[in-house]
Amino acid sequence: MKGLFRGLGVTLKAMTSPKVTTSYPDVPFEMPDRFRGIQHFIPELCIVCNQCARICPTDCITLTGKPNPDPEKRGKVIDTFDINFEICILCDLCTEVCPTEAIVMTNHFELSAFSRDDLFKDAQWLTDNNTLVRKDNNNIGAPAKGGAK
Amino acid sequence: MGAWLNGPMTWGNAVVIFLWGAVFLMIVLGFVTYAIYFERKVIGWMQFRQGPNRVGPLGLLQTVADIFKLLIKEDTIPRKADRLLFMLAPVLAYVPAFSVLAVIPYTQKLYFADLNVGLLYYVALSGISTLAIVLGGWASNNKYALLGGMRSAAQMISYEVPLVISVVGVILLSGSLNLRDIVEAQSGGWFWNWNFLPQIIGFAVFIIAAVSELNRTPFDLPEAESELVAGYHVEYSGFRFAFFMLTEYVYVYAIAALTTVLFLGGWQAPAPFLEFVPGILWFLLKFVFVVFFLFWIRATFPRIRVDQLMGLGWKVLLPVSLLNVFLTAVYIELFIKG
Amino acid sequence: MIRTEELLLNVGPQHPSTHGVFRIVVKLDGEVITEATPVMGYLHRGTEKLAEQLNYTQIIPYTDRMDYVSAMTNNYVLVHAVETMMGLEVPERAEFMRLIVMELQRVASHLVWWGTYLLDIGAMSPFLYAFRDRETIINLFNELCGARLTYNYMRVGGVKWDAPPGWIDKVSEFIPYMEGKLREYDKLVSGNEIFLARIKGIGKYDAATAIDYGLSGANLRCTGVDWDLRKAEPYSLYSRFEFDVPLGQNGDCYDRYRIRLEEISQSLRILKQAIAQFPSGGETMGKVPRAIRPPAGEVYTRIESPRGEIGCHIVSKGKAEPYRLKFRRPSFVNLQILPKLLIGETMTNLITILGGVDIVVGEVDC
Amino acid sequence: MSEEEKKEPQESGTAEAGEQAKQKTAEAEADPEKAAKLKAAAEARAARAAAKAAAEAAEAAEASAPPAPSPKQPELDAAAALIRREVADEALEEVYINELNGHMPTIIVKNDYWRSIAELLKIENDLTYLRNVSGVDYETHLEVVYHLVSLQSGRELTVKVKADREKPEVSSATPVWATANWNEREIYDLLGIVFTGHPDLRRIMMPDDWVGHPLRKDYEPLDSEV
Repeated sequence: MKGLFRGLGVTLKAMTSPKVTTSYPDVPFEMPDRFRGIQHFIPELCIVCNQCARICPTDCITLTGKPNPDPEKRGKVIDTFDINFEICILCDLCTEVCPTEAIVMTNHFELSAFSRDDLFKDAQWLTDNNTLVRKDNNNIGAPAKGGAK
Repeated sequence: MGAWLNGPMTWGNAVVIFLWGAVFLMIVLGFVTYAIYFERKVIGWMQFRQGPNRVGPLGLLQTVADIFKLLIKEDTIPRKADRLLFMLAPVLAYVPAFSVLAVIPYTQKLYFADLNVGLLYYVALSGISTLAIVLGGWASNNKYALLGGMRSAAQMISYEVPLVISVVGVILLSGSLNLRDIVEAQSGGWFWNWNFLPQIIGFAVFIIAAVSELNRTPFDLPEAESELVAGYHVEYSGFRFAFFMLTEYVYVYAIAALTTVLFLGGWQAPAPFLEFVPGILWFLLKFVFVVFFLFWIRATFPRIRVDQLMGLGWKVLLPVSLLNVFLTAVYIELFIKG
Repeated sequence: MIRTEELLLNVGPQHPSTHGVFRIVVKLDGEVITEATPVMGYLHRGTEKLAEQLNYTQIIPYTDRMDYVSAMTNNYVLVHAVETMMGLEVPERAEFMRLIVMELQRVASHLVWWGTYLLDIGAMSPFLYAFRDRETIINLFNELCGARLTYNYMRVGGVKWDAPPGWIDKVSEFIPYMEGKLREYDKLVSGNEIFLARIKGIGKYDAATAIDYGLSGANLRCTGVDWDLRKAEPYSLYSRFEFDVPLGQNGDCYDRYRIRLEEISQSLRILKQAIAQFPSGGETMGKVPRAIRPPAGEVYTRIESPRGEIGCHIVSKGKAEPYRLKFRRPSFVNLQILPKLLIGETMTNLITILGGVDIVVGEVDC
Repeated sequence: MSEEEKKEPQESGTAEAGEQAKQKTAEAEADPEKAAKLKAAAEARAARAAAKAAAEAAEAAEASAPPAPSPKQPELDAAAALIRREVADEALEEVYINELNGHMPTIIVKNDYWRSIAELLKIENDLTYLRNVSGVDYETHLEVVYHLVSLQSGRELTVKVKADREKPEVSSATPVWATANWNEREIYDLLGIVFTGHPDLRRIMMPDDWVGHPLRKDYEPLDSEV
């Protein structure tokens, strides 16, 4: 019988102790800086090297580049950049291999939508998602600066 | 209340009594709603969380919302179910639960029925609910419900017996089955001449058997979520399911009131100098304490296994309650009659 | 003579206490089980087939989703396999980070098991207590690698992130807090006579059957067999820390329960020593060739996950993708003893034994 | 040359092209600086070439010297000798040490002797713990790999059994180690290797009416879009 009463004592003490639950929908749940939320895309930095599309385990990034409009610069500029958030698992490999940190994670994680095609985010939407951007981006997978040896 | 009952049964009296009945039904429904809310809050606090606080101020309308949801929800009847029995089971469960409350005296003057076989009436009627649970389990044509129904039949029967015998000690002491007389017998100022001290064994057996009678943890075998998914009311939905929940909580009301009356001295004050406080407040205080104790157990204890349940019922509680009756008889013979 | 007929009952795949999408078809005679055949494959995502087209960095997020309750140990077994194949040298600091993170993961995984096991047996509160304490560990992981459950934290040759400032102190603060909470759990439940009556002497088997059925983890050690890969075949830095391996005597649910709780305090002990010897400097990523191509050949590495021995068998043909990748999943192997244990048990014991084996269906179906 | 390498030079080409373009515009005042940069690049290239040459020389030397005998070699020879003596001389197809895996002793056995070898290993060498069974599809043939370990001595052994692709047939190890039961059922389900003597060989992962064995290399997926 002693074990039963000791158990009752613990729950009674718990009744008066401070609560631990958060009221999430009313009070926003703030995530630490390194949290892997929805990506934020910066078109100017992108050099269309296709690394992110190739490293993505679920192939959910589709991007197309177009030749650079002003004549004297060479290389490509990004034209369309889409992430299909139906299958994106937010694994942060794309930001890891991006040499110019054109794609960065933010702290947002609310992704629920009423229809599937809302989850197909285009470059414009990703660029606007610029609040709570992650600062401590460590892209160890990217080739060292100044081109690969 | 007594005047109308003893008076001639004219049409006027009948309407008044019916109205009193309706008012009491409202009070009981009010109790049930706020017992569910209070239970969820208390168990929440014991688990470091808030408990319902979104619907209405402080979550007070939470249970009202639940009941409203159950009302407007479509209550389906499984195609192959036995329609008549399926519909009869919830009614058969709720009617005895509510009719049993007629017998409980609240204060000297406030009581509904003054039966001289009050306790016997209570025990007899509460047996019918077991029937309803088995009926519900069988009629919903679902394996899990059948298993739940079987288990609850075994549990109820094996705990009805020690419940009744543990109360025999109290009857011997107070000399009558009428609940008002039992409370009268416990008067005498101090709380130690309430029944729970001289009848401590009977009180312990009564509490255990009562918790098992209510199908509450640690004896909630019939609707054991983890094994039988939801026990006998797995196929019920909508208002029929509400009836089963109503039955459970009306029985919590009945058992708590019965414990207060039988063992904790009804409206008696614990000490003579506290006599000025009206009886109804003491009744409510003890009543709320017993209800809180039931919620407290539910938050802490795991579930007992079926065979252990049977073993405890027959091999432990029954002999102990018989011993208690024997001891009370010896005590009365030696000290009071001698 | 009354002709009784056996009742065929489907426990699962959608059932509150089968820890995921797992189904047991049970033949019942009254309440006694005469025959139990588990049915699985509802959560089979074909990770091994997918892995054949992904290079090693891309497989790591898939390993998180196998045993989703202890993702770190899955990451480690894959990364460890590739490192042994390529003979890579992992820097000291990265190895320390891996060890701290794996031991924290063991504590978190055992807490999930403890909470759900008590819930299966009927007590509602312990589940909330366990998840309240696990939340501190989850927040630590969230600060470290940005996710609460699927960490994707380890890379071939090291770890992705170094500990943020102040993280190590938070871990060392967590240890005494958790030890206090363990005592509270004991007071709440371990002495509870109803609980002890529910798990003592249930699901018993002896050492020979355990070895024959290839059980591992607490399921093996509860029969007294001293086989913990951290001690028997030390990997990472486990040989530097001293901790003891709890053993049971009679191989029933109660021993498994006690061993897992004891393992939590042992993990806390390892964490204390690891933080004491934590190197101040050093980088977290070893020298890794640009494209990871393990030499042609075959390797089988295994580590001690909270559920038992998790192994990773890689056959490589020198290309960036594995030719064949097979995971030895402890939950899948530990589950084989279930049908044998369930004969003659009642329905309620089925849930107690299944909870005692501690399976995660994501790992069973892989 | 895999697609990646083709990618890099072209990509580093663009990065270098970017640099040269910058240099061209800053041509006028940066003459000495450009010369210095060219000289530095030349030196770096020379240093790299020298390092590569030295590495090749070291490798050549090491390959020619006989590989040091692995610590587990005597263990392997003892096991092989035991099997040749007890079971049959030609039972073992191949016996070698797998250096990659911490010098794991590995033997490849013929299928018809496999059951007796299994019983022998379990009793004589005390290899009571079958730790892992994996099926591998080598396109030319199928193969089942058994990893064994002895809990007392900690000694390990890997046993491989080959089976041809059309009618894969391997005698089951379930009577010897009960843990092989589900592992072999999974291999049967995903690779299609029939295990003779297995108590109930049914599919374990796939639905029972599934056609084909998904882990085979030549298995075309149901919906090709995956």
